[in-house]
Amino acid sequence: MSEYTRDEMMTVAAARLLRDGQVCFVGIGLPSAACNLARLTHAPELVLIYESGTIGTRPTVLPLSIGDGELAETATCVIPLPDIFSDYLQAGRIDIGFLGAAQIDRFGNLNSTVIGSYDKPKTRLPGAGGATEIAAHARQVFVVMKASPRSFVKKIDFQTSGGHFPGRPQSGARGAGPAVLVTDVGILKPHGESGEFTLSAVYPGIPADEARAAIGWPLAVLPELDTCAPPTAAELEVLRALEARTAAAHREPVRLPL
Amino acid sequence: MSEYTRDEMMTVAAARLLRDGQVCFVGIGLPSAACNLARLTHAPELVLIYESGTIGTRPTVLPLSIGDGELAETATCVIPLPDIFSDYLQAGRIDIGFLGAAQIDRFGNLNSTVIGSYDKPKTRLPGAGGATEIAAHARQVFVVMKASPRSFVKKIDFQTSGGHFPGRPQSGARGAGPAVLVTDVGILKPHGESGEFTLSAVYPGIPADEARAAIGWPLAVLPELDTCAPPTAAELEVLRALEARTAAAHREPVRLPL
Amino acid sequence: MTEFLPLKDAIAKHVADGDCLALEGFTHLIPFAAGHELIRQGRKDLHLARMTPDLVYDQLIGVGAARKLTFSWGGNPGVGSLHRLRDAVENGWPCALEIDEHSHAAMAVGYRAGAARLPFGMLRGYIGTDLPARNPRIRHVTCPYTGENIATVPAVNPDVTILHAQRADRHGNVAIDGIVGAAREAALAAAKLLVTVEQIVDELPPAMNNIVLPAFTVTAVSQVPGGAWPSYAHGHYARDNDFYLRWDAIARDRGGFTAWIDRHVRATRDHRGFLASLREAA
Amino acid sequence: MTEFLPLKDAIAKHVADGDCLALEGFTHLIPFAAGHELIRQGRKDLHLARMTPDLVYDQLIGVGAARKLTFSWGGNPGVGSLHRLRDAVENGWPCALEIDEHSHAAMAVGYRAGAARLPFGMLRGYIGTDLPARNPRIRHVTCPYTGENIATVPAVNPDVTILHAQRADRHGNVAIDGIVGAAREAALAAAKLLVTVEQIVDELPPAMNNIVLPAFTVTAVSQVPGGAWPSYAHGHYARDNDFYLRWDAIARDRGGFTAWIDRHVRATRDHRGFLASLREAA
Repeated sequence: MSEYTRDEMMTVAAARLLRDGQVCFVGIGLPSAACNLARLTHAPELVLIYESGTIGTRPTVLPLSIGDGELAETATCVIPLPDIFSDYLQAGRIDIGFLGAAQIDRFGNLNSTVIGSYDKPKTRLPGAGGATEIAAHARQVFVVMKASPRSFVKKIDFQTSGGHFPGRPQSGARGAGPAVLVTDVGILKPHGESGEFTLSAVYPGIPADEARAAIGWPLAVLPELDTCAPPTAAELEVLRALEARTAAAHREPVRLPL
Repeated sequence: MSEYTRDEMMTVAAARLLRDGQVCFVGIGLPSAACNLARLTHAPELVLIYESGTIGTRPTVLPLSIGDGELAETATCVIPLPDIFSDYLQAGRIDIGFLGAAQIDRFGNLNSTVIGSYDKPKTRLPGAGGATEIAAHARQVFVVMKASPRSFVKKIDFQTSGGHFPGRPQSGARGAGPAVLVTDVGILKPHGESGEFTLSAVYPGIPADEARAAIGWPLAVLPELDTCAPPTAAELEVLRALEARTAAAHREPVRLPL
Repeated sequence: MTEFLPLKDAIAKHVADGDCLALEGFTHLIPFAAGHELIRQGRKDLHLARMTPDLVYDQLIGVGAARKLTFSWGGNPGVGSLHRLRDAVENGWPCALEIDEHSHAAMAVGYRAGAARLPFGMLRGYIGTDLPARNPRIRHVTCPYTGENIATVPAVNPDVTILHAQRADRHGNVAIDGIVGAAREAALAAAKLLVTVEQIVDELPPAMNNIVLPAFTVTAVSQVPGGAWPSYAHGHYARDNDFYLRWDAIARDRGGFTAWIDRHVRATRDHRGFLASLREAA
Repeated sequence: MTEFLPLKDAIAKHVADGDCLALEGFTHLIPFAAGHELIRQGRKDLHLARMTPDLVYDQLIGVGAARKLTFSWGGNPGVGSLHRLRDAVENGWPCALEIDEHSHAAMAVGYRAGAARLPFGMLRGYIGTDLPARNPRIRHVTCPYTGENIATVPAVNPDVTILHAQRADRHGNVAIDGIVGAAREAALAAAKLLVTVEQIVDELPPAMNNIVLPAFTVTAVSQVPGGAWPSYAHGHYARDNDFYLRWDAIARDRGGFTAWIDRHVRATRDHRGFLASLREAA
């Protein structure tokens, strides 16, 4: 077995959570890498939807933006964005939504709006985008974030997207909320009545204490803690080839259209 | 000048009412013939929209149904039907809507729903289709109907579509209502406060008395009554060629797809 | 995963008595073969939704398969009346038919609301008409910004929507070319979506922004060439306008109608048999 | 009738100070050339609407052209912050910016309501979020059938929507190929629609069900090759991801930003000049 990075472990761990045939609402970055890794390994019929309106994309390289031409060219169809949100997400046709954020609390509530107050923010973040309704309506949400005490906090400054917030079952949200939180220091799952994220699996060579140190709330740890299998040679080969193709494609110089 | 039929006079009279560049919501039959005659004569940039979703069609033969393939093949684009009604008709983008009906009253209110009572009808008619919202939202409505005392009545049995009904200006209807009623015995236009349809032009050789006899309400007649010019040779030639092409196309036998 | 089934099996497995069904297709691509199979299998007590009932619902109503009709225009296009629909409404033959009547614009927003899983759709509509007085399902909301009164209709969410399309690929993605009507909205509004197609192909023609129903929205695909006849399938065969005219005579009379259904629909095994029986009769 | 105008004239004639503008295009076909022309002509006091403000609005905000922003995601895609947007919100530089913040789903229904000339749009949305508490424009209606509480947003009806597209024909029909985002809805929601295009052609490629904006919905067409750079035009040129990265450094600093705008936008005559000035600087 080869050496691998923590990012690779995270990506592989996230990819393994996906089942063939599931319909995924994919964001750029690690979720996109994980979904395409899954599609190229154990889940060839995984359906990838990007909010730009591309359904069933099978990109050969990873997109740099949510609306890359590659996504359109390899899609089953490209539809208007309003239809993606109304007829697919709101309609309950998305199995898995991926989310990340600037801040997360122990119940999986996410902040991607502001640090500080809303009216006089210390840092204005990009905002909700698709996150609010993905959090509500995807059957399950997978949150993927690198852990740090600054981002895994006791109290988020603004609730952009709901996790296991009080009253969720009566709120009109179609989905079950965050089912898993994949970090670079282990995998957390909601536990008990409150749905508090609890360490449920560690990665090889990363002890639970490292997770405790990286997470800003007093981290609960399952008594029977799993250890993820390290990335297989096959997984690493496919992932690295995908990333190499991506890097090569994006190295090609773009000329000014003049 | 050649002989012509009353249907030809009606079609030509309706066609002449159209101005180049107008956007028309077209129905099958005489409105479709009139719009295409106008397009092939004085209004080459007339935009024809059929409710099936075809925009900017330029058919070489007249369609037999509202959704003929010919309409799609010669269209600028074919869009979903819901968009036609919301983004074009309701949005106020239709200049002229054409309507006909089983019954009309003197204010241009139309019935295409039932003869008799709604719950126990003597005759169940097809119903509203697009008519209710065409009547409300097209900037102007042109009604085209052959006159008879059975269909031009004092009181319609059911109001499917509104003409110059009381309260129209406050009703939320975008359009001005029926601007003209083209019949086979002359042309009626709304008159006065109430918008009562009044004979405003007769055809050559058809006296106002014939119109009075064909219309079931006491017909008001303008003192200064116009006489429509008869169809020109050019108009008849184009119309007859269009109808000949149509007849020839529709004579081609359709084989069972077996 | 999309199932690939003979039409007979698709109907047997996925359509139950009492279901709300939408067979859509606006003039173009009307799923006649599926309608006939519903008659062969004797489905009953159906709530039929369709903007334009057309001949396909005239047949289902005439055999007594329907208890309720949600619609917006019920005629034989370019010809006249649907005599079986009229007989049901005017005389309750062969059984009473509840009428849920709308305008096209309202049916369209009802389907669209259904596709979006909103409980209702809205329109600036039903102005200057007696329809709201006759249909208690037509209601209003007040705009929370302007105070305007906006008409509403309930979402239409069929148990099963059935479409006919030109092509499906082997994954079950279905592509529709040409006039689509409210097919897309009716498809996505349904709990189950059955599609009959002219062809099953390895790859759909390139059509980036065309109307495609992704495989995961499609319950079952059945290949039924000619399945839209006497309506048409753009690129495959034309509308049989003559049959629409002939239907007027067939359906005008209860006995003539029943004899036609018995001979051509009930006595044939499938759509191929149906078409063959018509050719013989011609 | 659609006007065919140089971009400079189209902006001069159709965009006024104080207008509500939507420059749409989702990653793809962002009308940068039009944004630069707005800067050259010194338009101010604008209410800018756009789902994803992107660099084009970072530039307009940075020069102080905007008084209000209606949006749902304000970042540099794949890179990070929009520094000029942040500076305006965090520090009021160069002027205060009113924020009207939504989610993507809500912006989409706002545009769609605008296109249909309904006063509001609705969604099952804004659940489990603080946004409604911060934006009084987010309200609710009660479903007249189920009693459910459904979130609403006001219709977005720009005075002017500006798009970039691949092609227009000589009648003014505009065809968009590839990722469309909410371009169609924003176009039809506007009082005026200006479109910059790569090409003006005699006939649009056959595309029966593709995204086409009919000529009578288009106020003016301006041919501006490369008008979407650094975003892309499918089939014409790729997205310049490098420039998106470089923008982070350019926009991070007020002085650097202003110098860049002065040199490349204000000191150039048109989009061709803009692109040439970038090539020189490279």
